[in-house]
Amino acid sequence: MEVVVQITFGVIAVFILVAAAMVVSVRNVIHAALWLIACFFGVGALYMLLEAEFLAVVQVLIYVGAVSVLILFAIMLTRQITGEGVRQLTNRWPVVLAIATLLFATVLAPTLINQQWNVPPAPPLGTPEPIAGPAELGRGFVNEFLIQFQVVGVLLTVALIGAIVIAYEERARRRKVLTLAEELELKRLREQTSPTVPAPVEAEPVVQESRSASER
Amino acid sequence: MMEPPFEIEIPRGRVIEVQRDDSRVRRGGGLLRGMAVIWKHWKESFRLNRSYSQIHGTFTIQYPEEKPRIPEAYRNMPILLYDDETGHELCTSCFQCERICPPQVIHMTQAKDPATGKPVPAVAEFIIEYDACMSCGFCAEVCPFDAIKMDHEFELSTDDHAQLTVHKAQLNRPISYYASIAPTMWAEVRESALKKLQGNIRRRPDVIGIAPHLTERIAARRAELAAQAAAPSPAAEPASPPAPSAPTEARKLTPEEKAAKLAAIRAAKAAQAGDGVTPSAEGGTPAEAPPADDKAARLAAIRAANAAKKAAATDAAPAATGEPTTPTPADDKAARLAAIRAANAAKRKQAADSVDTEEGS
Amino acid sequence: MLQTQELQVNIGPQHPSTHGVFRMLVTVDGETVVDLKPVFGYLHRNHEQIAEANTYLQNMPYTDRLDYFNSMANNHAYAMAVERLAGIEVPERAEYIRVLMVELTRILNHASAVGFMINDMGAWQTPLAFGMREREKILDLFEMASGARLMCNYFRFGGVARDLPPEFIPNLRELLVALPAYIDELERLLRDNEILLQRAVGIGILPREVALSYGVTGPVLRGSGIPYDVRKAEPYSVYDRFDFDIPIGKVGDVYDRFLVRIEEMRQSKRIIEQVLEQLPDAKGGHINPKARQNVRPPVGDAYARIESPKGELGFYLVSDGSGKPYRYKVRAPSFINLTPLADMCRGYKVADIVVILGSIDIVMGEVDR
Amino acid sequence: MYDILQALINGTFGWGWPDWLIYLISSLVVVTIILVVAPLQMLFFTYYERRVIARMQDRIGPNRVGPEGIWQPIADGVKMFTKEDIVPEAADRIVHFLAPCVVVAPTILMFAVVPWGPGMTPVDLPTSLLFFFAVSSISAVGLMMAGWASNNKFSLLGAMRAVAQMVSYEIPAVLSLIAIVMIVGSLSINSIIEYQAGLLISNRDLPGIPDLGLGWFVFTPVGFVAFIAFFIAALAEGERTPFDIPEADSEIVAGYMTEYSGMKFGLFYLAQYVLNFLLCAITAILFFGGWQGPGVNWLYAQAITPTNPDGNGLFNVLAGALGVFYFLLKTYIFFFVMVWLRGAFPRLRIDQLMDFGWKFLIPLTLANLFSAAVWVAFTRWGAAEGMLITVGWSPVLRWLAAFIITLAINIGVYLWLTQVYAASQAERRRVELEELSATL
Repeated sequence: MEVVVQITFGVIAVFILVAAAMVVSVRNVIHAALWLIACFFGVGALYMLLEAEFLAVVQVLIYVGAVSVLILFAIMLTRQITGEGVRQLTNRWPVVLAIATLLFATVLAPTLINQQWNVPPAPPLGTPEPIAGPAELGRGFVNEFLIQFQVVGVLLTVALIGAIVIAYEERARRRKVLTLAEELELKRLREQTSPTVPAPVEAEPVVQESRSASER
Repeated sequence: MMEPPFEIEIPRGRVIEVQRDDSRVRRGGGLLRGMAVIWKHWKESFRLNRSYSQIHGTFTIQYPEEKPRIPEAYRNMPILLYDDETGHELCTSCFQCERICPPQVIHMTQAKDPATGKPVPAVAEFIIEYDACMSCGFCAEVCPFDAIKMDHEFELSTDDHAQLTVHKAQLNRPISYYASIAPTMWAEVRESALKKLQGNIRRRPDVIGIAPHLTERIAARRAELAAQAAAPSPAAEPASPPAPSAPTEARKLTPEEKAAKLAAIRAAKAAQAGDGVTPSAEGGTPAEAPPADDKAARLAAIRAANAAKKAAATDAAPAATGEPTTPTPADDKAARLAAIRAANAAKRKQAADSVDTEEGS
Repeated sequence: MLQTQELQVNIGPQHPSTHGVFRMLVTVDGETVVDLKPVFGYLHRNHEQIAEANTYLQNMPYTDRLDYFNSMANNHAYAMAVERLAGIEVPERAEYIRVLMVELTRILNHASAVGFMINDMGAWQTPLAFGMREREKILDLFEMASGARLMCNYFRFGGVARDLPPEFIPNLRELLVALPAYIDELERLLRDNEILLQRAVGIGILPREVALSYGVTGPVLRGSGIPYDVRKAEPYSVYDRFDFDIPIGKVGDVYDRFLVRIEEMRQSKRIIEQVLEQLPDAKGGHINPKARQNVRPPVGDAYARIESPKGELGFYLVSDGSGKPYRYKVRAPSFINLTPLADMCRGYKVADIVVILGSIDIVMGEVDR
Repeated sequence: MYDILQALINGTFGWGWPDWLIYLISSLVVVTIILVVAPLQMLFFTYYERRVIARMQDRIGPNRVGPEGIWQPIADGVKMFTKEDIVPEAADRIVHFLAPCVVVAPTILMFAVVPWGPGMTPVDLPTSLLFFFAVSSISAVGLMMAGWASNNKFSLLGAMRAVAQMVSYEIPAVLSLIAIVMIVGSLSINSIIEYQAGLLISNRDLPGIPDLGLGWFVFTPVGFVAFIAFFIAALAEGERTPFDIPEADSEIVAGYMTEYSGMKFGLFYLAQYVLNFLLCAITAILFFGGWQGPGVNWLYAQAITPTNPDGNGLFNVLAGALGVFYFLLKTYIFFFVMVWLRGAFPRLRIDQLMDFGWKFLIPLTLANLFSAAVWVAFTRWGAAEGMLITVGWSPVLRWLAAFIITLAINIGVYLWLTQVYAASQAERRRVELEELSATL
């Protein structure tokens, strides 16, 4: 059984690495995004292998179902549909690779050296159950980590409001096109508010506006 | 909140404003009501319904098994009628339908008496292009002899476009067929139609004007009757069918005799050609030819007509007369055709000249 | 901020909901329509030119093909024009039969127009299927009388081609039981439907003054709140003998047009009932026996118009004294009602275009001719 | 499946096979069954839909191929297989090819956690409900790929609409489920079904209720509102009328499927109908007790189960058959409702759909969440949780109080929301005009 798990892990790990490499190396942005999704899947599979089903499912739900879709949306809305993009890698990618490896090593080397492998540390008596299932997670959120949970909630709400503010524009400015009924309604309103000014002069901008909109 | 709907009186009626009430707050009641309507339809649909006054139930007609009921007046494609008893077609080729037809899909040639070359009130060939026919029914309406009627047959689909150019043999239907699909409409015109037919039959010699697929059978029948009449007693003679031609003449119609007769006719025609009795002399050919030969004969006729037309168009009489000599006729038929062509061209030229002189004066 | 690019989208000529071969070159900003260019002529058949080469009677079946939903109405307008030109009297009974047929046409046209409009909104055929069911019954009646379902070719100068067959009136009476049930059911199904209200209210508004300036007629004009109906404005045939109302809309949006059509079906049913009452007393036969079909009208011109289900349908004929019209012109309501489409769609969403087009109720055969 | 096989092989036959072999066999059997059942359901659904909607339109529907046209879907399948597979010139070939696979795979995966009958869950995950929705969200990626790879404006527009719609409507769907999860206290589909034993009231809310397998959530106010909200969201996720905007043929031809033909097109259809089946099934499971029904629990109590290894195998079969019958019956009824809606309604516009989802359905489900909390508090909490009012009340009284309070909350919120929703739309129109007049 152990061997099977080892082999599976190896396969998944290689898959993740390949996918990650493809994300940064393919030319097409959409393809990169799709490779990223594959990468997320691999991570989900790793969680599954570790018997953390909840995390695996959440990984799929959030990263594959939401984040990647968001990325795809963003790409499609901002880029040309054809997707023929520029190369994602810079010319000096070996340098970047070297620096990244170096940093990675500095962080991970002490851990690798100091870690005692294959010996799971015995849990000291009286430690709580490891947080794994949804029930435990939920309890953790509302008991131990209540403040953190609340702070994250507020942060997300703020982000949400910020997104709305960024996206929000005044309707009138956003909508360049008036419907026929609105045009007439406006004209009527204008006549009501300023009866002294002769109507045709007032009405002209409306007409021009609409015409310019239709010509564009 | 709601204003009373706007209304004014006008002569014999009012102008009413539709009730919109679209400002009401809605809570899904309209959706549920719509669903109730659909539910009723679903529930009732297991009942078969053919009533005009019902709006529920299944109305579908299972087509190939079950044919729709077709009203008498239904008109699909035109057909030609012939009399069941005598086999005579009602059509006299008066060209009324050809003239009225809006898409111009009816074409016909008049039959000629083979002996005299005079036109006979019968049709030699009748073509309708079903593919371009718009089923307007004008041809049936204008026909003074009630010879052309609208059929109820609607399963005309075919994979061969040429089949939609329909010839007389396929257009012919007995009167009894039409009487069965439109009894009252036939009853209205029956008397006058048959009376006119009797009048026309008298002017038709021999098998002219008889439905082509019946000519053989009628000839055989006549021969039989004649044999009967000749053998037992001359008293049986009046019992022969009401065909105008005498049974003695019908007996001549054995192949050898027919050939002889044809030769005679040819000679007569050649003699008459100079007189130019009728512009379409070659129209007689298809009527004489047996139905199997029909197509070839028609082709020859069309070719002859074309040549004649061309000749007339060239406007030069010598050229027209010279033309028949160029092809070397292999058989006597071709020779005859050439003769007719030449005669025609000459005649048309004459006619054109006369018109010219008339207009000139 | 969020900038969107304007995009040109071709809707049609081969598109499920353009009601034939019709192309709309739509400039969209996101989902909002900035501009719309209707492009038509894909179904041009040279109708008017052909008519000038035909005799007067030969044109009758060609008029069927203009607006193939309402062949009876087209026949009526054309027959009236020729009758005016040639001075042919129409017997009373024939007039009643004509009115009967045209009003039946109106019902079937509106039933299918409403159905198609709801189809364009995305209903999966159901309201259309119900409308088609009633339409089939009416077509059965047409078939009984004229011999054909769609291309009726029923009217002749001075009357109609045949008298009504004996089974016609009983069947029509049965149908008159079904029609109100159908109209009520349609109202129950759709009138208060929240989804339909969302899609129809305030969409495709054609204000009164604009409708007038475009020369729009028919339910589209009445939906915009102008009570103009040729049957009342210039009563032709025997329309001055019937009581009926003219429904008009309030705002001029898709919903108003929908309601006006439903109400018009009711009024047509009323007219048919009155025809049935008055028909037995009507004088004359189904056709004027003195009227020649092969007309050679005197030199002159004539214009006849009727209230066809789609609007004012007119035929203008000029005669040079021969058997063929010298000039033949159709004032097609579909074509003229289509002209304000660009203005009606501007500022609405892409999905609204097809609904607005559906609410105008066009038939390309009549638009392109 | 595993326990039955183990009981059969090691118990009945006494062969003593190792665990992993039995596990492997049972996995293979389950996978085979799912792979056979899923397309069959799709075939049946296409036929079922066409027949039902035809009846609603006073027609008969397909009735030529086989008795009553039952082989019609097979004929359609043959047609699909023999059609030419056309890939547009400008399409991205690989992605174009992968997209239908990515769309179909998750729908088949979702079958893994659907319980067909008592003890008939292919994979009994403790987080199966979450798994179901997590996997269902993957197909959005497939739709995106299809729309993008086709290189067609209509396709891309259709895919964007489809994904936007799926993502937005996942929120009300999941929010309405959370209400149920709160009451049950588990993410496992099996325990949700087990909760719904009883008669009109769940066994666990009110012990002592006779167990007829009818203690469905839909009979509670919380469950009912959750059911309505979830079903509407399911319509949107399954792209059913009135939310079939991604393939609105009157606007964008066939949406993301425009450039697909042959069996690739067929695969999209397969995915869609299988997804519809699953959404109907999960509705039946969550709110109508799944396989619960009169008699199933009684039969299952005498069958071979992990807790009762001495049972009779015959009862396994009987309980399973009855359970599957109830389950499929409910599922098919829900699909009937879907078809019914399709027969009755036009479709919404995309912005109206978003409005409805975000401004009506989500507030409604949020309020329902509050109701669910009230429900749990009244029926289950005692003094220890700080719920002092209900101390000393009998379970019946607690249940009644919970019922009335949640009913009042839900009805009130519904009425208020409809009003606010209508008013907001009118207000928006007014404000728009005001802004316009101010700027010009």
